[in-house]
Amino acid sequence: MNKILLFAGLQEKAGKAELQLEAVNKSIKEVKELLKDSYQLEEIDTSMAAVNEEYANGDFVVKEGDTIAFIPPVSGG
Amino acid sequence: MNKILLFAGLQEKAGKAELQLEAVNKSIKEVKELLKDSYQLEEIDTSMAAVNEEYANGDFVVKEGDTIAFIPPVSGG
Amino acid sequence: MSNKFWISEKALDIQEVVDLVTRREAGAINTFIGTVREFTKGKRTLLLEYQAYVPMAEKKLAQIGEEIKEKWPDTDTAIAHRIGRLDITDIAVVIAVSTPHRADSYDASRYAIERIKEIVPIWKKEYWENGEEWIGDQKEQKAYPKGQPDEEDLT
Amino acid sequence: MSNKFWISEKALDIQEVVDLVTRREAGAINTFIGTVREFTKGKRTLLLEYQAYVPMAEKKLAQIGEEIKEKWPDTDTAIAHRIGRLDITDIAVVIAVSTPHRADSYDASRYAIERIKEIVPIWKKEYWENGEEWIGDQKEQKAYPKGQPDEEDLT
Repeated sequence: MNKILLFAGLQEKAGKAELQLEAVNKSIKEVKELLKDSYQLEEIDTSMAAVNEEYANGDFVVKEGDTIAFIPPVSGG
Repeated sequence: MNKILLFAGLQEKAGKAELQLEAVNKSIKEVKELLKDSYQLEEIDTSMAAVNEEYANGDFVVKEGDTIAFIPPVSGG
Repeated sequence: MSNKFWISEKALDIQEVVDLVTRREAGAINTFIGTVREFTKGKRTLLLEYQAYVPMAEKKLAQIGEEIKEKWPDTDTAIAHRIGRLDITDIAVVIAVSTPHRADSYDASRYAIERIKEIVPIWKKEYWENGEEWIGDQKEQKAYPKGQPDEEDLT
Repeated sequence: MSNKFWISEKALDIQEVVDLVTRREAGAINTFIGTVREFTKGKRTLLLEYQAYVPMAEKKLAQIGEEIKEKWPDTDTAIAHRIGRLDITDIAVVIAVSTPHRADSYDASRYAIERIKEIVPIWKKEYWENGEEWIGDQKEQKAYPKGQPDEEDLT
């Protein structure tokens, strides 16, 4: 199983900050599609992904226990 | 009469921060020569002058009561 | 991680951040303080809310410090970013960079704030009289069409 | 004159200077802090002494604030410079510039420190293990061969 973290607009749209998902052996791109379908999260297309607190590309393949965060365009500072 | 102010290296060389001088109708350039002769202040050639707290050129003519400051190259900051 | 890069729920203390980079070798400290501005493009902001992915944000702030050390040798950097609700004029971010000579302190500090806006997972929600919105991509230079920033932004 | 530009015999308080430029219209405050560095060109400094022609120095600091307001509209500037004996790491100068947007705050703050080194009557004496000297023209760009800086430096 994998922990999925959502932030900012994604978090509000999904109505939760965190969820559990079986994503092992899926690519980040596939996980995005899955979430988009389940939660109507179109904004996930313009979000980055981070695996275990490091940015990861769409073809990164998820392993057991990985934490995947979806990061909308940032606006700190 | 005029008040003359000296700073930094000029002040140390002259041994005083302030002196009285009759400089009315003299140009700043002439005042510089006068002080150079009286106090061996060669450094006054590379100093700026300020009259009543504003920078003044060498041909500025001193009036009664003007305060003249000699300002070596500055090094604040 | 270092204790010079942190996310805080409490008000930031400028002096505390500056103290972390003050040292005998430095003659210059540049500080950038980001505050909550009332008007953006004519629209009045009532308050802001900042959210962060805290552990990753602290790592990315520290990464910016490392990048600065590589680009400008002999710099020391500290960065604190606040999260939660902020009122107008409250401090959202404090960056302090100390260097032996002043030019580098300006360049490195400027680099830090630009990088924060690129790679650090922090988000701002603006509250106006007639609505609220999570702000994204405020640099308006990239829309992340590939779903992530370019490689060179992340390394 | 304004109370935002002053010479002080006491330790400078960064927060005090920043507070003077904090305002609802500003989103960015750049601060430059000049500290006493131990080594300059390999030579160890023990302490520094700053002297100023105080009333004129305060006027010239205020003039720099006016120049900044002309060059970068909607800026607010405060500058404090310390005089007397300073130890290594002590703060000699604090500049704070607030602007609506960050780029201007960096440029205006940089302008302020360069102008201080050109037109403000403040002098620094360095004390080393084997001597002492009043430092002049540390920008090493001009020797004032005509006895004063160029006209454009003074206006």
